[in-house]
Parts: sequence; C-alpha cells; structure tokens
Amino acid sequence: MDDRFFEREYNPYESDASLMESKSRHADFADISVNICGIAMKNPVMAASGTFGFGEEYAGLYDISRLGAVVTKGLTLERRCGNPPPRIYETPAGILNSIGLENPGVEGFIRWEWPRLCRSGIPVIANIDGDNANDYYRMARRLSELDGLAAIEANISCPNVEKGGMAFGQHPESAYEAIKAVREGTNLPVIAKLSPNVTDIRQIAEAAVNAGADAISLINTLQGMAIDIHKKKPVFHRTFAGLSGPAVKPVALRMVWEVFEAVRVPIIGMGGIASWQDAVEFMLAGASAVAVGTANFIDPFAPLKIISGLKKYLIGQGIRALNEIIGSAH
Amino acid sequence: MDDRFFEREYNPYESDASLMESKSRHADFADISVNICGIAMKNPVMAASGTFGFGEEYAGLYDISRLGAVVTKGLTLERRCGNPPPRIYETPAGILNSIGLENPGVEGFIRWEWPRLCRSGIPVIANIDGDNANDYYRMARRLSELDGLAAIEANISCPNVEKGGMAFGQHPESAYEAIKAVREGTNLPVIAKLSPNVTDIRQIAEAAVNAGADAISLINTLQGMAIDIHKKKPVFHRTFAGLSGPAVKPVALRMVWEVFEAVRVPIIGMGGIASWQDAVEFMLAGASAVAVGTANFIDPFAPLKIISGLKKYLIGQGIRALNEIIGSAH
Amino acid sequence: MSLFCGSVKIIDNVEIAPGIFRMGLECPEAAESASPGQFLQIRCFEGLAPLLRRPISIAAADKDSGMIEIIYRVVGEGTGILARKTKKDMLDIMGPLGKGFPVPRGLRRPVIVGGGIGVAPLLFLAKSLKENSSRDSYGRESDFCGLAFVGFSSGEEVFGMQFLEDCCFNVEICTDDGSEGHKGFPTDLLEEYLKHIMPIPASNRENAKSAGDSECTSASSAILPEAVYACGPEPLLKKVKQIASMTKIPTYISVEQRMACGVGACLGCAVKSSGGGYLRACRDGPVFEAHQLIL
Amino acid sequence: MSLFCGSVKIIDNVEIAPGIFRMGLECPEAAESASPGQFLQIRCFEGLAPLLRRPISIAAADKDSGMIEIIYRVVGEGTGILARKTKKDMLDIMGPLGKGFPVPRGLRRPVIVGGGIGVAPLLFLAKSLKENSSRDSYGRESDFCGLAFVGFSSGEEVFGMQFLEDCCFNVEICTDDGSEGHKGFPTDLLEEYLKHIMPIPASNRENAKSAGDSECTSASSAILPEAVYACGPEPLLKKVKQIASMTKIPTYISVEQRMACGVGACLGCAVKSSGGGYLRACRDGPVFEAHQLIL
Ligand SMILES: Cc1cc2nc3c(=O)[nH]c(=O)nc-3n(C[C@H](O)[C@H](O)[C@H](O)COP(=O)(O)OP(=O)(O)OC[C@H]3O[C@@H](n4cnc5c(N)ncnc54)[C@H](O)[C@@H]3O)c2cc1C
Ligand SMILES: Cc1cc2nc3c(=O)[nH]c(=O)nc-3n(C[C@H](O)[C@H](O)[C@H](O)COP(=O)(O)OP(=O)(O)OC[C@H]3O[C@@H](n4cnc5c(N)ncnc54)[C@H](O)[C@@H]3O)c2cc1C
Ligand SMILES: Cc1cc2nc3c(=O)[nH]c(=O)nc-3n(C[C@H](O)[C@H](O)[C@H](O)COP(=O)(O)O)c2cc1C
Ligand SMILES: Cc1cc2nc3c(=O)[nH]c(=O)nc-3n(C[C@H](O)[C@H](O)[C@H](O)COP(=O)(O)O)c2cc1C
Ligand code: FES
Ligand code: FES
Repeated sequence: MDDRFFEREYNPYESDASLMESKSRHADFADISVNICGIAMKNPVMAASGTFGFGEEYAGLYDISRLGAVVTKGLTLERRCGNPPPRIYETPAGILNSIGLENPGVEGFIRWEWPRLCRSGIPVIANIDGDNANDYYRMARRLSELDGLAAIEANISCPNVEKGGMAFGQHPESAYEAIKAVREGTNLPVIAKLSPNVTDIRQIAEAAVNAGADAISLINTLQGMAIDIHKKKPVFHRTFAGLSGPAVKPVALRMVWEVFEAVRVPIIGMGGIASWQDAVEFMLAGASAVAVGTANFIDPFAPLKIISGLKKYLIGQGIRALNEIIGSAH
Repeated sequence: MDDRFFEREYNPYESDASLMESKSRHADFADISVNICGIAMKNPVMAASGTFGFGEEYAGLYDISRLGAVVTKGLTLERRCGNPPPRIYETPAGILNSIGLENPGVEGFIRWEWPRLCRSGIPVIANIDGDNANDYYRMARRLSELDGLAAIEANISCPNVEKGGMAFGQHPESAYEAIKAVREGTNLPVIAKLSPNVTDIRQIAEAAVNAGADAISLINTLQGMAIDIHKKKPVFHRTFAGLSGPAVKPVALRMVWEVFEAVRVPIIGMGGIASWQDAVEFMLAGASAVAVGTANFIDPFAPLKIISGLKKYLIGQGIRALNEIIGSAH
Repeated sequence: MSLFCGSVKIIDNVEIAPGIFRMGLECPEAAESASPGQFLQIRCFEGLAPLLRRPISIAAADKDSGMIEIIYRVVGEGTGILARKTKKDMLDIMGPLGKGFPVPRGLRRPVIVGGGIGVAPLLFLAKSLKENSSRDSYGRESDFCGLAFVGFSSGEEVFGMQFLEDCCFNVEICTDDGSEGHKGFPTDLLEEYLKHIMPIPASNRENAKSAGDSECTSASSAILPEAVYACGPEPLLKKVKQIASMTKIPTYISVEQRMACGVGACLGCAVKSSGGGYLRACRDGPVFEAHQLIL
Repeated sequence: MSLFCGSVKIIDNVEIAPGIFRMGLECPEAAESASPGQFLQIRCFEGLAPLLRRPISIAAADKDSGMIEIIYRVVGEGTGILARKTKKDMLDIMGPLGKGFPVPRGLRRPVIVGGGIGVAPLLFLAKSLKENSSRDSYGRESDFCGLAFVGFSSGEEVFGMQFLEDCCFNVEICTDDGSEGHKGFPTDLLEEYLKHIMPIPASNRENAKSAGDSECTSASSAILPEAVYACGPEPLLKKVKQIASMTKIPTYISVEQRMACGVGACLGCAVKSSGGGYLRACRDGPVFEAHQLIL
C-alpha cells in the first residue's frame, strides 16, 4: 500500500489541476509543435471546418495565428446558398446543424478569402466536398495552384447535402474513389475526413489510406434529427441534420481509438472537444492533433485555453514533447 | 396573415404548456392504450431493459403497474457476474455503461424474479442476449413456458460483452440469424432490439422483420469510450462502453424515423427520452411505444410524468387516440 | 473590432413585468461601443447543457457608468436560469454583436414599432434617436417628437413606456385583449397613421395633409416620419415590411433567428435575402432594411 | 420501503472548512427513517448536464425537527453547483438509500475511523451509537466512551471534532502534514491501539491487558471495542480491512462507487464480493462488513 495515500486520496479523485503542477524542476518547457504529414503547426489545436468561417470572424477576439491551423468552411466546385432556415437546433449538450454547405465555391474562395488567409501566418487547410469523384479531383487540382495552402481536407462525410457528402464516407469503395480523386488532383497533403455514421470506421479509414490519404480526420457529425411537436413536422427542411458538440465526444473518442489501431497515418481528432482534458483524451487515444468545432460557439477562447492547458499538462507530467503521449493509452 | 398573430407570437415560440390546454370542450379524454403485436398496454411507456432491474427497485417510489410494460434486465443462458467496475461514467448529458450483462441467467430469473413479476399486473417483456443463435433459441423456448410473459425482446445490440451481442446487430445476415432463432423458439411476440452502431439501420430492421420479428425496438446504446487522463488508460476494462441518455436522442429519433419508413411492424422507440415532449417526438417519428432508460436514474418519476404529459397533450390537441399521431410527422 | 467576451458583474436583475426581467451589467467595454439594435451572446449556464449562448438585445448602454442593460422574457431553459441569477453573480457575455439600427443625426419624427419583448432594443434606440435629434442645443425639446406604436398581449406585460415618453416619444399602446390602450396591433396604428400623414400614394396627398388627429400633430403636423424602426414577432415585421413597401420611408427591422456562433462564422442564422441566397442575422443583421429580406 | 424523492427546502449551506460545506435540508420523510451510513441521491442541477444525481451521505437527521444534514466537499461540477445554492433554493433529493451501519444497543467502546470527507457519515453514526449505548438512563455518561481516529490532509480541513466529543468520543486527529494532531494516518493509530488493547492473537493477551497508555483507559481500561466503523478513501478502507482480518471485532466499512440509479436497478455500482461476483454499493451497501468485500 502506498504510504502516502492520504495526501492523494482524501480528495478522492485527484484533481485535474494537480496534473498541471510541475513534477520536476527541469520540466518547465514542453514542445507542443506537431508536424502532420508535412503540415508544420506550432501547436496541435486547429479550428474545425464550418465552425470558424474563413478565419475572419473570430479575429476580433484574438490573433488567430495563435492556432495550430485553420480549416476552411467546406468548399464546393460552384458556390452554394445552403439550406433554408432553421439551420441550427440545440440538443442536450449538442447541436444539430443543417447548413448545407453554403460557400462561395472554390473560385470565390480563391478570389475573396484566400488573399487575406494566406497572409495570416497560419497553416490553412481547404475543406472540400464534391458531388462526385470528378468534383473532388477538379477542386483538388485548382486549390493546388495556391501558393502556401497547407493541405486539402476531403470531406466525405457531410450529412446535409443532396448528393455526395456523407454517402461517400459510408462505404469503403466510395471512400476510396473520392480520396483517390483528390490524391490524383494534388501533391499537397490529403486529409480524409470521415463520417461516424458507419458500422466499422476502420474499414473506411483503411480504404482512405489505401487511396492515398496522408492523414485521417474524424469525426464529422452524427446523423440526427429533431421534430417540432407544435408543427408536427421535422425541424429541418432536409429532415436529418448533423449532431456535434460535447454530446458526441464519447463516440468520437472511440472512433479515434479504433482508427489508431487500424492505420498508421496521423489522426486529427475532433467531436465535442471543449477543454484541454478532452484534447488530452483524444491524444491518448491516438490523435496527433485536434480540431475544435462547436466549442468555439460556446467559448470562443476554448482553442487558446486548450493550447495552454496542453502545455501545462505536459510540463506537469514532466513530458517534453507531445508525441510521447499520442496513442499512449493503448 | 393571421389576424390573431400577437396572441400567439408575442411569446415567439408557443410554449409547450399551451399544447396541453384543451382546445375543445369535448376532448377531455384521450385513449393512450396501445396494443403492440399483441402486447396490450394501458399506456405506451415502458421501462427500458437494464435500467429498471427486475421491476422491484423502483417499487418503493410508486406502483410500477402504472407503466405500460417493464422490460427485464438482459438475460443470458447462464448467470453472469458482469464486468469489473467502474461500470458507469458520466458524459455530457449522457452516461457510458459497461455492465456486461450481470444477470441471474434464464433459470435464475424464472426461479427468483418471475414469481413476483408475474403477479405485478403489468406486461413483462424478457430481454435476452445470446452468444450464438442456439442460445437465443434455447432461451426463447424456455421463457415461452412461462405463463403470462408478454413478449421476448431479443437484444442483438449489447456492446459490453465478449461474444454475440452487438455483433449480431451490426450485419443484416447475423441479425436475421439471431431473430430467426428466437422466432423458432417461441410463439410469443418477438421484439428485435437493434444497435445504432450501423451504417444503415433500415437494412438491419428489414432483416429482423424478415426473420419474423413482430416489432422493432431501438436504439440500444451507441458505442463510445472515455479515457482516464490521470491513469492514461481507458476508464473501462473493456475499453468501449455504451452511451445512453439525452445526448443520444437526436440519433435515436432519426433511426426511428428511418425504420418507420422501412418496415411495417410497430416500433418501440428509446434513446434519451426524458420528457413527454421527447416521447411525442418519437411517436411523431413513428414509434408506437417508447421506453425510458437513463432518465429513470435522473428522475425516477419520469415515466409517470411522460404518461400524464402524453395524455394532456392529446387532450390539448383534441386527439382521441394515440395512434392518430404515430408517424404523423412523415 | 471592439468585441468583448468575458465575465461581467451582474448589478441587478429585477422582474419588471410578469416573466420579464431587466438585468444591469457592468461592462465598460461593451457600454463604450454598443449601438442600438446590437445584441449580446449570453452564456446562461457554465456547464454544457443548455449549451449555446443566448442572443439578447442591448436595451441600454451608458458609456459614462460603463453599464449595459438587457430586458428579457423567460421562455425556456436559458432565460429561466438567467432569471435566477442575483447581483452577486457573474455572467459570461460576448458583444456587442451585429449591425444595429442606423441613427442618423437630426431626425425629428422617427417612428418605432415594437411588439412584446421586441420593445427592449427600441428603448436603447429611442434614447439614441433623441440624443442625435439635433446638432445644436437649442430648440431640441419642441422639435423632436418620435412616435411609438407598441403592442403587448395584455396590460400587465407593458414595460418601458415611461422611458419612451421621457425620450420624447408619443406612445400608443395596443394590447391583444384590450386590457390597456387600443385593442389590436401596433401595425394597425402604423398603417392608419401613415395613411393619414403620408403623401403616398400621390393621389392621397390631401388626406395626408389633413391628418390633424394624429398624436404628434399638436407639436408639428408638417413633419413626415423620416424612418420607421421595428422589432417584434415575425408577423409584426412582415406587416411592417408590407406597409413599408407602400411608402418611401426608410424602414429598418430587427429579426430573430436561431444562432450558434453569433459572429458570422457558422452560417447558422440564415435569413432569406431578396437578392437571392441568405444573409446572416448575427453579422449582416440583426437589423436590415425591410426590402433586403424575404420574410 | 419509505423512500422519499422530491424537492426539499434548503435551510442553510455553509462553508465549514475550505471547500467543505454543510447543508441543512428540511425533509421530515427522510429524517424520520434515515439511519447512519445511508445516503441521498442529489440532483445538483435541474438541467441535463451534469446529468446524474450525486450520492452524498446523510451526516445528521433529526426526526423531531424533520431536518437532515449533509457535509460535502467540492470536487467537481455537481458539488460545485451545490455549493452555490442558497437557503431560498429548493433541492431535488432521493433517499434515504442503501444499507447503513448497524447500531446495536448497548455498545460501550465503538471505534470509528474516518478519513477526510468520510468523517461526514460517521458524525451521524457517532450520535446514534451514543444514543443507543444504554438501555437504561443511569450510568450512561461514564460508561460509554467511543474512540475516533480521524485523518485529514491538513489542520484547516478538520471538521466535526467538537461534535464527536459531545457524543462522548475520544478523538485522535491525524494530518498528512502534521499541521494538527499526529502526523500520519488514523489507521496507524487504530493498529497501534488494537495491538495494545486486544487479546488477539492469543499469544499477545498480556500485551493487551497492559495497554494502560491508551486514551480511554482512564475511564474503563477493561472494555474492548465491540465494533469498528470506517469511512474514507479506499486505501484507508483497505488498511482497516487488513487490520480487521487480524481481530475478531466486527468491522464495517462504507465504500464509494460511481452510481447511476442509487436504488439497485442499474447494476452500475459493482463492488467485488469475497463470495464471488459483485455486490451493489447502493443497495447491498454502501456499508459492508469488511470481510464481505475484496478491496
Ligand atoms: C438578435 C436577437 C436578439 C434578441 N433579443 C432579445 C431580447 O432582448 N430579449 C428577449 O427576451 N429575447 C430576445 N431574443 C430572443 C432570445 O434569444 C430567446 O428568447 C432565447 O434564446 C430563448 O432561450 P431559452 O433557453 O430561454 O429558450 P429555449 O426555447 O429553451 O431555447 C432553445 C434554443 O432555441 C433558441 N431560441 C429560442 N427562442 C429563440 C428566439 N426567439 N430567437 C432565437 N433563438 C431562439 C435558443 O437560443 C436556444 O438555442 C433575441 C433573439 C435574437 C436572435
Ligand atoms: C455512498 C456514497 C456516499 C458519499 N458521501 C459523500 C459525502 O457525504 N460527502 C462528500 O463530499 N462526498 C460524498 N461522496 C462522494 C460524492 O458522491 C462525490 O464527491 C460527488 O459525486 C462528486 O460529484 P462532482 O460532480 O462534484 O464531481 P465530478 O468529478 O465532476 O463527478 C463526475 C462523476 O463522477 C462521480 N463521482 C465523482 N467522485 C465520486 C466519488 N467519490 N464516489 C462516487 N462517485 C463519484 C459523480 O457522481 C459523477 O457522476 C459519496 C459517494 C458515495 C458513493
Ligand atoms: C455549424 C457547423 C458547420 C459545419 N460545416 C462543416 C463543413 O463545411 N465541412 C466539414 O467537413 N465539417 C463541417 N462541420 C463538422 C465539424 O467540422 C466537426 O467535424 C464536427 O462538428 C464535430 O466536431 P465538434 O463536436 O467539435 O463540433 C460543421 C459543424 C458545424 C457544427
Ligand atoms: C445501465 C444500463 C444497462 C443496460 N442494460 C441493457 C440490457 O441488459 N439489455 C438491453 O437490451 N439494453 C440495455 N440497456 C440499453 C437501454 O435499454 C436503452 O436501449 C438505452 O439505454 C437507450 O435508452 P436511454 O437513453 O433512455 O437510456 C442498458 C442501458 C443502461 C444505461
Ligand atoms: S450565428 Fe453563426 S453565423 Fe450567425
Ligand atoms: S447505482 Fe444503480 S445499482 Fe447501484
């Protein structure tokens, strides 16, 4: 029996604050920079696609170049208006969204958003969504012309559109096809963003890697819905919508765990991350980086708090580099 | 434009209370009894398997025969000790559980629980879980000998056991096989309880119906996990655990909606139901009855509140019988 | 952009009408830059459910004291939690957000139309309109005479009327049940008033001139409304927009939509634009010119 | 079963040591039937996150006034919300739950061993032991002399000691840092004490008789402890169990486990039974005889 048990155990569950107290006098520095398939990031915390616009909206609150990377709103070949309102519906500890990929199209992005973004001093990852493999190919090719774009994230998991989107991510064959098309269109790092609405996420991840994905990001939203009991109709025009936020975290974490055991490429974990503790969980499960989505809406400073929490955690644990903990709970 | 708009619209979202105000002088009565594939229930609110023991535990608080039906804890052929602790872990608006089917076995149930249960004056549904098809067959046969058992719910979705369980519910073929075995073992109504951890729930539901299921119940828990960042290990011995509670409601509702469009048998909806409004949503989506699980832990009176809320809602809406609203949001 | 996000002190939180609360907050940053029609995103609970922030309009802001005020109606979980806060508590707010009402200098006869809790931001607007009504200091009192048509469900829900009068607005109250003021809707009064005062359609010019029975006419019957401002439930806004389309008076409406981020990042708060596609209520609005939107 | 579940009035909620609160609740139903070692399931927040009720022991119950008391330490979200409640608030509780400590009549030398917040239920126990110590009314004061070995992290966390003394317990305090009482653990004191007083193992009988330096001996050195009761962190319970296994004194320990239902329905709160399989902390416990469990 540990002789010093009281010191720890009177407060029966060791407080998280204690995790951040420096255990050694020397570990006053921790390296939290990461390099994911060639994307060099000063920290592993990214802004998730669709929750951070094109990086401008939160710039009034803090310097967004403090983030590890920014992922753009999902782009399509042509501009889209998106779905009719309502597009957001709150659920217990989560939200349903049905934005429907409102975006200026690849050309609109290049013309209106990229010039500002490429000067922001932060790795920018373009998130793309196609109706078909050819769309993916064409977008990837066009975006590759941009000087300084960090990577392309191929969203094969959007639940809120008529064609393509999630359907691609639900079967290994179509996932392979879409990622292959992106791969053929670009020399940039390709990140495959997976849908959690599948029986076996490992199969999809494997197909994506086989098609040439350099990294996997997951999860996109879980498919859900809500019904308006006054109107006796679904809340959303398209009936189904995507569930995100803290509610989905246990599912997201499980999938990161599974994919870590299935493939060897780096994983970008997301789904309900709202605190540094959540981020640590994802990294222990195998994520090399994390993305913050819904939590931005609740606390815009969440990504910054996660960055500093991670740093303190590592120092407290006497760990000098982040990658020592990646996947270490396996 | 509605001339009386202010009356309604100053309070921009019509309050739910107003839904329960009687609209007509005559509708002071509503029939909320349901008959699901031969199970006659005085109301459509059941206690979900595994959250209500064998019906005894909550009897100190209220007369459990006020419920529509009680589903037993999952039974296996032989008694089981279940998984080592911890078995419960709280998540945002949900819980993860890894009970691991601790139960007295079919014989233990018959000997120790059934005599009391069968006198309780409430339809009892036995929930069974097998390692293989033969288990399902044998349990179904043995339970059919009980005089008064209302139905058998075949759980092909338990995520917390080594063999069988969820694996059966993740593929149409194995779902068919398990349900077929139950069907062959009994003349009682057979309810197939599905796992949400699938790409296409409709396929599984169809397979279950083809195998002879008289009703479908869904959802069982979503597979999730949690990591202890102090120990840097998964919280649960078996790594993964089942997510339930309000957090999963949007997903559960979506699956009920999908299954309602895919099969013609009645659906028992569950997953995060905590209020009468939730129950109404499930019924509008297509559930003929609902089961309350996790919410029992938060508010033991939740099932009773749902029953009375449903009744008032129907009266308020001037609807005389519950089945008028079932599936009516489609 | 001077956007504040953080914890501020609650100064008071008082029920001013059944289910309607006024809360005072100490936030010099927001008080400094707020303009009428802008809103706050308020985190009602520090936990994870209810999850989203709640958008609530700024009902008053005072640069000198650094105070801002909100007025809110308890309709659900978030506002319910808000109502139970007390003056010792802190509140996590973000703001001021959005595009507010334009408040040009020198207006003499602005018209505001409010319904229910929609009156809240109009109080801030009324004060600003009054303050901006004259560039010089002389002749202001007699010159400025705003008009306020406001509606409530019933007399007991009425709030803010004294304040409007102090801002030199002539106030006409409507209630659905007739328990105070006119029985009916403020848009009826607006319509009626404009019919009498307005030279539009051109053939009606004479009618407009003879509108001597309107409330403000004693002060200055010749002044035509320079702008109409409205906030309230959607049917009210629809009606205001419809009336606006028959006049040339610039008309501004403040719309509500479910929001997630409140800053324009999530595209969640779409409102239909008459130019095609959608605008964001949180960033392109919540105040729009009536003709910009399809309601 | 007389189980209460509903909303009760908070009478007070006071910080009695840093981060440790005592809350008084008005609940005649629970006060009537509660026995020491039983607990409440408390809904800290009326919303959906934090979702589960929190198990908190009953620290006092008074049938006459209908009051119950809890003492809790703020460790996370639920207890954090609890700490911010004030006396005008209501609280949703369920209880009394579980199997408490057996309190036989006529004990004269019970020993309680508590660690940190684990002392809370032992206060209720001490009072009951005292009250049940004698069937008649004479000779009670001099006869009953309980022993309490309690441990805290540091001196400032100590609570309830006066109460224990008022219940005729001789109290020995330990702190981890030595800032009050002995530096060390209460189990050390228990072990030491039993070594001196106990006739077990048989060969040690003489040592036991000469244990004149123990605290209670002035009163009645011949009385052997009739029972040991413990509540505290797991390592404390483990040690108590280990000590118990060397004596024949009935030893009761109160264990903690994560709970969902609190009534025995979910099988979530499994503790390993020495008879094989698991027992439910919420219904079969939380108090067990030490030998029943594998810790
Ligand atoms: C720009 C703007 C300004 C507003 N100003 C005020 C004000 O000054 N005073 C006031 O009382 N109310 C105002 N509202 C409405 C206010 O936001 C809602 O009443 C409030 O969000 C309800 O939250 P709840 O948790 O109490 O209700 P719930 O119904 O439980 O909320 C559930 C969800 O629906 C959303 N929601 C509910 N009602 C509305 C609504 N009318 N508009 C947008 N989202 C809604 C909530 O934000 C939440 O996400 C304003 C809304 C907007 C968009
Ligand atoms: C039978 C019993 C009696 C108890 N009596 C007391 C008491 O009198 N005073 C007191 O301060 N504490 C007591 N505890 C511990 C108390 O239940 C926890 O400290 C409390 O649940 C923590 O909740 P939280 O939300 O503040 O912490 P969090 O860490 O945020 O809680 C997260 C989850 O973990 C669970 N949890 C956390 N700590 C414990 C724990 N020690 N035991 C069981 N579940 C835990 C919570 O219930 C919740 O589900 C008792 C526990 C049990 C099982
Ligand atoms: C409003 C909203 C819009 C989103 N839009 C996109 C998108 O355009 N492309 C994409 O790949 N994912 C999109 N997502 C998914 C998020 O990037 C993220 O995968 C998901 O929300 C889970 O993370 P979270 O729980 O932290 O939000 C969107 C999510 C939200 C809430
Ligand atoms: C503690 C616990 C134990 C459960 N045990 C079983 C079980 O034995 N058999 C089964 O079919 N479902 C079991 N379930 C699943 C529930 O019956 C239900 O399908 C699920 O929890 C979703 O509903 P809810 O969100 O209302 O809890 C269990 C759920 C919980 C929380
Ligand atoms: S609420 Fe996010 S864009 Fe308006
Ligand atoms: S907490 Fe449910 S059985 Fe103990």
